Amino acid sequence: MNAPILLQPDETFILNVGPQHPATHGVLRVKMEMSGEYIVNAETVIGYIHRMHEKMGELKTYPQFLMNLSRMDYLGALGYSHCHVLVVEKASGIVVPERAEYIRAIMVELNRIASHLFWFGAFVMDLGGFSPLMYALQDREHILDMLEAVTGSRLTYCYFRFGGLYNDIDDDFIAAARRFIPRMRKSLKKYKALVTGNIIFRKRLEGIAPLTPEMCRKYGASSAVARGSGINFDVRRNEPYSVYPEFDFDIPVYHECDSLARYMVRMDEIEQSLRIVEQGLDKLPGGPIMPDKKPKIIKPPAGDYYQAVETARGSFGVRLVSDGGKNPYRLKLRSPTYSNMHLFDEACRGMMIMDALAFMGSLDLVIPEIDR
Amino acid sequence: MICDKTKQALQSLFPKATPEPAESSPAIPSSEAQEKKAKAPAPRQDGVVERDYAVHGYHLDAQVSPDQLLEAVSILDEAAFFIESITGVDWIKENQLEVVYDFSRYDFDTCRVVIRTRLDRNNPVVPTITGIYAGANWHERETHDFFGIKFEGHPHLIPLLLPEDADFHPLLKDFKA
Amino acid sequence: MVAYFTEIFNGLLSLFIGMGITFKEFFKPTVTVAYPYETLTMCARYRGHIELVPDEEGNPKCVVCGLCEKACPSDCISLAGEKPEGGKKKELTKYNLDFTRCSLCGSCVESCSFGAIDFSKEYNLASTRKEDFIFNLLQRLEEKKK
Amino acid sequence: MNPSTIASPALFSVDGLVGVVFLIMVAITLIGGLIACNSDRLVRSVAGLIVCFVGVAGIYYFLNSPFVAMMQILIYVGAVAVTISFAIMLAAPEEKKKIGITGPLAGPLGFGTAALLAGGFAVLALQTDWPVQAKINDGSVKQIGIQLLTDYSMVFELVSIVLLIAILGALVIARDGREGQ
Amino acid sequence: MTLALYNNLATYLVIGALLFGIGIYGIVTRRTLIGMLIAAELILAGSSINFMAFNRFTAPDPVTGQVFALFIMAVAAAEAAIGLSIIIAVYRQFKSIDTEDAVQLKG
Amino acid sequence: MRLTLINVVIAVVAAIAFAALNAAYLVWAERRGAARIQRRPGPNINGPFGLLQPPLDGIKLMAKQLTIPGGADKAMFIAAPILAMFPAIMSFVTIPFSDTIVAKNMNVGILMIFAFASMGGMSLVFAGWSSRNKYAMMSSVRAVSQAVAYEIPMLITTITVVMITGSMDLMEIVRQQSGSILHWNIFPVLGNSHNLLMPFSFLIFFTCTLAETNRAPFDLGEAESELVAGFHTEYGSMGFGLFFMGEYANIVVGSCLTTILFLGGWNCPFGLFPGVWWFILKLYLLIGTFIWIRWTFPRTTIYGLLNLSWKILIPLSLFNLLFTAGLLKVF
Amino acid sequence: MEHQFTAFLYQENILWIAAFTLGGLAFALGPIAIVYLFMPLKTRQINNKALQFIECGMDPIGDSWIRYGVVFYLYALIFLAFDVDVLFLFPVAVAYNDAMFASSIRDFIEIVLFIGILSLAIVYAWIKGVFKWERKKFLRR
Amino acid sequence: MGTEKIPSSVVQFALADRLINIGRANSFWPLTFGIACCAIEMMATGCARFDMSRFGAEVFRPSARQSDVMIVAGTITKKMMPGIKTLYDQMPEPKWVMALGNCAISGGPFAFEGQYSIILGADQFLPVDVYIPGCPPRPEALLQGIIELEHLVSDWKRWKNPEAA
Repeated sequence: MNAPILLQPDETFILNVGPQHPATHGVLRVKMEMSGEYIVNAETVIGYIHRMHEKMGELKTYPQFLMNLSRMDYLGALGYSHCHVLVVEKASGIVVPERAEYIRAIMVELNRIASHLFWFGAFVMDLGGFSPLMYALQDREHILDMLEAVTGSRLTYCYFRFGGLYNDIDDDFIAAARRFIPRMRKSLKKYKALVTGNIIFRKRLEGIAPLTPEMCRKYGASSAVARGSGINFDVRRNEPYSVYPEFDFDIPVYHECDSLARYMVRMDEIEQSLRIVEQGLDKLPGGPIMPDKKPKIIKPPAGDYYQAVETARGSFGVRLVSDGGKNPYRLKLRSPTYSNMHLFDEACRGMMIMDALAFMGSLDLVIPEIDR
Repeated sequence: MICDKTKQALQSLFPKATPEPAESSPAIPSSEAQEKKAKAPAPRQDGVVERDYAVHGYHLDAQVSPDQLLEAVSILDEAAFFIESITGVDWIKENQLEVVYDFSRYDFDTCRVVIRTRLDRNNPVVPTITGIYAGANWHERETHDFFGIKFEGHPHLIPLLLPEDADFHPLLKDFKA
Repeated sequence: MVAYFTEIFNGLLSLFIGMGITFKEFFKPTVTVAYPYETLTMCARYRGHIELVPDEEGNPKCVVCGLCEKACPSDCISLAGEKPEGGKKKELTKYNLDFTRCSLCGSCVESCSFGAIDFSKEYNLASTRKEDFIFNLLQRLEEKKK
Repeated sequence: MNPSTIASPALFSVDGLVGVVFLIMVAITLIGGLIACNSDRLVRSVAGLIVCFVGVAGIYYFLNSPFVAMMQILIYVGAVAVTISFAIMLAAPEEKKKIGITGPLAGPLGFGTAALLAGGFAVLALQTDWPVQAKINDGSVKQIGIQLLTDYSMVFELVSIVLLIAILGALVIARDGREGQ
Repeated sequence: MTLALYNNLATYLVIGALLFGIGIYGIVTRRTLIGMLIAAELILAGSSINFMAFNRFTAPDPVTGQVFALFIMAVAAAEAAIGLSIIIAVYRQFKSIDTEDAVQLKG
Repeated sequence: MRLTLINVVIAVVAAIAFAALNAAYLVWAERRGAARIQRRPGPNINGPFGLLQPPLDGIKLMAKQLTIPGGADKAMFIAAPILAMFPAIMSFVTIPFSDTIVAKNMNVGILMIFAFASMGGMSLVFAGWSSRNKYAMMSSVRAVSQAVAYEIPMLITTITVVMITGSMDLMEIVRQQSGSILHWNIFPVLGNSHNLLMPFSFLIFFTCTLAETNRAPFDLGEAESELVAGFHTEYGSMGFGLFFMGEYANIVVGSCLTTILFLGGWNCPFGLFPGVWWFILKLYLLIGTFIWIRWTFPRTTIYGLLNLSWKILIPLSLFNLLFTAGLLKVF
Repeated sequence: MEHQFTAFLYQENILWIAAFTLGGLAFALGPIAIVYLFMPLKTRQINNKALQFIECGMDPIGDSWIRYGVVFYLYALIFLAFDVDVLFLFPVAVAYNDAMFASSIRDFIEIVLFIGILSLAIVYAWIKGVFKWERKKFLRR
Repeated sequence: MGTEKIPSSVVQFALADRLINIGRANSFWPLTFGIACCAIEMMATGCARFDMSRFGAEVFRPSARQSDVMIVAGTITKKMMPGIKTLYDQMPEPKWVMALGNCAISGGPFAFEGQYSIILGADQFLPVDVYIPGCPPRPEALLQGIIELEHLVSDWKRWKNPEAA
């Protein structure tokens, strides 16, 4: 390739994309400096749904904060709750029964599938295809029904407790999950034929918005954004937590670095999550779901603690600074999309607006999770 | 493996070779040690400490002074660390603000490094690391929003999460809405 | 040149495959639950707003310990009780739920060791007045008793 | 062909209505032309141009050649106007002032020149007695095609060459600035 | 009389002359190059009408005039293509398509 | 048909009614069809099968405020939707529905329809420009360059058909396709009037019709995920309604043209019922395909779309034209 | 053979077209007129921004009537010439199958020449990379 | 609230008004505007399981000029408020506002002492017509909300409440 020709842009204009824009999946705003169809410069403005979870964390007791995590990322809520309970358990030395951990893993993986399904639908809708969204949401409804039967809510679960779970799963759930797995596999085949193979779809994504591994590192990208750029990074593997070491699953990695690679990673992850659910159901041990002895009031000893988990959107981390009191002294929520979205400004420079918004879709954004 | 290397590299920042504080030796993973620490809130010395991963969730904990920060971060950059997050903690009793930088690695040689630096609460200024990690941009802006910490040399230090005309810093402990 | 025509051919083929799939979907039955005519049954653990649980006589089981009020992260619950003269237990005189602030986390139900509150199965609330959702649970219980 | 010898048809006869339509077409043409030359905004000028050319197409229809009329619309409205509006968006969305090079006198001067020329032509047209000859064919589209392939084949090929050169020239000129940078 | 105008050669010639006049007026008064181009198109249309009018009323072979008109259209299109790209080139050079600006900057 | 006032009025009213009903009920069909593809019922509670939904929508749109943004070019803002609508209705003047049902057959029928369509194309420029909205502006530029790009392969394919038929008269074109089903232009039969590549011609023409009418997957002008609502971003109420109806009327015109050029118009292989019903059947099958395609595919990119035209459709259709010309000489 | 051309031949056609134009205009204008009769006259507003241009809820930055670097301009240029070219093929196509040319291949050669010259424009544009869309590298400012 | 607040038109007579209101009530076109969790349930309502389109209300319009109903689905922050006001202004009459979810009604769980960034409910600055509580509300609740709004607009009690399941 020749050395890139640096262009002095023609007269530019500033285009607001968002906050009320169909492509931004919420109240994200990108101020784009455009030269015709090309983006000269983009500045992402966030904070339109900044609700100050971290301040709430400081003002509320540990159990009271549980409900906030699921409002952060309403699509893959359980993964976030998982991280929070893990860090508090680690800090206060609570031992979780094995059954509870297995159930947690199963639920998180189901939630991950639901999240990826929604992303899949929304992403294809960004590209202008409507029906896949409907199909994906039909499959998602099955998961939501299962999760609702156990947790009582459809989106914003408040299911994990420090030390265990709110309530146990029953045979109905297991039967439903077992029924669900082959159905989902069949659906995946359908999506593959309908969307993945589609020439229009591929043309829109192939080679678009390349992200180098170096760039991912500088911005701290995770999830499919990193894995689509050839970085084999998944917290479930790199820093195993919970019962993930017990499961046999693959981390899909693609080296193309383009939007299609990110898409493929997520689609493959659905299959891997199905495998985890399958194994989890097979290996599910009996026993209690709450530990026998658990402090009545959670008061982790002073110090600071960090826990990262792999949520549907990437490596989510909670830094808990405790002063030994009932409330956390400081609760930092490291959200993966925050880093992934940050990439956008630099990466979309010089792209056409259509490609840039397809790229934005491939980042899998959940805005309240960025803004917290 | 990489942890040791990084530790050595970071330790080279402290020529005085400060001894590791005894109370946080990794051999004592119990929470009692922590409570002791809480009771004796002597401000920690600058230096590198190895932590128990199983308890704290990270391997290395380096406290540096603000002017050592860039050097420390460059060491991590060369060792192919990626930036996880930047945040602050308001130690109002000690009249200090702490800036905490989290770093981790993409490969399986896991090593989480925390770099912290303590600033005067009345004049919190710290050099920016956006020159090394472009991704620190938003994190620093966010920290500026919440704590009012000024990152010297930051290209665009305006409120990110808060409204554009915000002049308050909500995560300070003495903040009142 | 060959690549040019293969691409056209494969592209067309993929388009026809896609159309085949939507064609098949066209003839599948709908999955819709036509809401006002038919409704889904809420699962046993469904969390609606909370409701006081009556004992056998239809009186509230609540002993006015106030744990739910304390456990609530968003201050939705306000309750009061007083000891009737001669009575041993406190009796509930007021139990207000500000449902508009509730996050359905279930802390209150969990914290209640008397089983005095439970989730209702009301899932389709909507009104033109905000005040409709500040429930006087005690009154609701009495209405139910009738 | 003296105009005064032609009797005016009744308004609600076929001929009369056709006459009305003709007058409308003429009006459209002239109004469109005036808009094209007088409006402050260039896009409005293009709109005027379109209106004018639709009128001209109507006049062509009255001149017994629907084919040329449709070509007029297709070429001018469908292609030339589109390209002009692109050029406007590329170069000058708004024209600030109208009066040009020669300052304030340009308006009256231009008008004078134009009126003189138009008037002269009109008088010329009205006063000349044009000879009439018998038609040798029906002037249909097929006839045009046949003649383009036989008598006017040079024209046919030349059109192709002229337009090819136009495209090449336009591409070279329009891309010039781009490649240099 | 007025309703029968369409059967009269002179009518068309006068319309052609009027369009021509409007075009001339436009070229003189227009300030921008694009405006002038538009006016030029009007002049071409005026002359085209003349050809077509003679074609209908006087020419022995009614194809000739039509071919002429078509040829004028082709040339007009070519003119527009070249003219507009020149205008864009001028714009690139002077950041304006104002005739005055272009003249001044050159001189 | 004798030219009487009654005839003209009946024809005009019929054309308007046809266009309006189609526009209204194609929306309904689209919503129901899309719903079926997505396994849901679609609008079904207003009237039987939701048939009252379009009039209700129409009533709502007519009683909704039509705001003209301040600073917009008011005259052209209003003119643009009108310009989008009426050329489509004008096209019906020469479309033959059967050998008797035609307003006025004209010897340059095809060109006339193309000419009116190109007038409709300009409405997008005016809508975008007069709205003075950035999305609208970008969208109109896109939509126009798209319409422009696909006009060429469409014309070339039409020329192929005209070459075979030797006429631009729509009725004549249909008449030449009468006889067995194999005489339809779409089928590749060697002989004086057909050629091997006709199915491809049909595909090219159909693709171009999709693109010309701004339908998915070529609906870049209204690409919701980028440009909000495209060139009609600022149009509410009936302004938007006219654009919408114009779009559907154009679909009908385009499908009529496809039917006439390739599918044998009112010709029927079996002759069970009068030809006009065959025409209608073919027409709605085509429109159904439009809807089907829309709800199956994602949107293309603007450059993919332009390149599809310039790199694939135009070369292929030019080749096709030459091939046809050659074949006509050979046979 | 007497050829009618001097008299106006298309009286019926022009009337039909005029009638349909009128009908179309009426159909397009009618709803707009109705809207003005039935629409609410005032708008409830909070910020007094009802007439502002839509830009996703934010205030627009800068005017919209600015110079767009229209990337499609080159396509429009090629189109302009190409379209005119193609239109010339119409009369030729109509005449092509005429009995007059049945025994000669002159017309075929002419069409081949015409299309060949025409195609050169595409070939040139293709080679010159007009159809190539690449990510641009802009100077940072 | 509701219908009587719609500004009047040039032509008014009772029958037309009634017809128009029925038309309006059966073709609510919502603005594509999701803020938080409730927006996901809003999308779920539009999708096959619950299918808002049966009421003719599935036409999500991305442009404020073409929409009738603004569904405020999520927490309104102080940073977002001017934007929502602008969007409301830009919607042409007649227009309605639905507050979907607890956050849009009263700030919901995010209303706490020390909260500085959110507005306690959409009705602080918008004339809200229908409130739908829940966190997030089930899709049925949104359908019920649309039914309520239909009642409000058309004054025609077309739907009875379904039996509580």
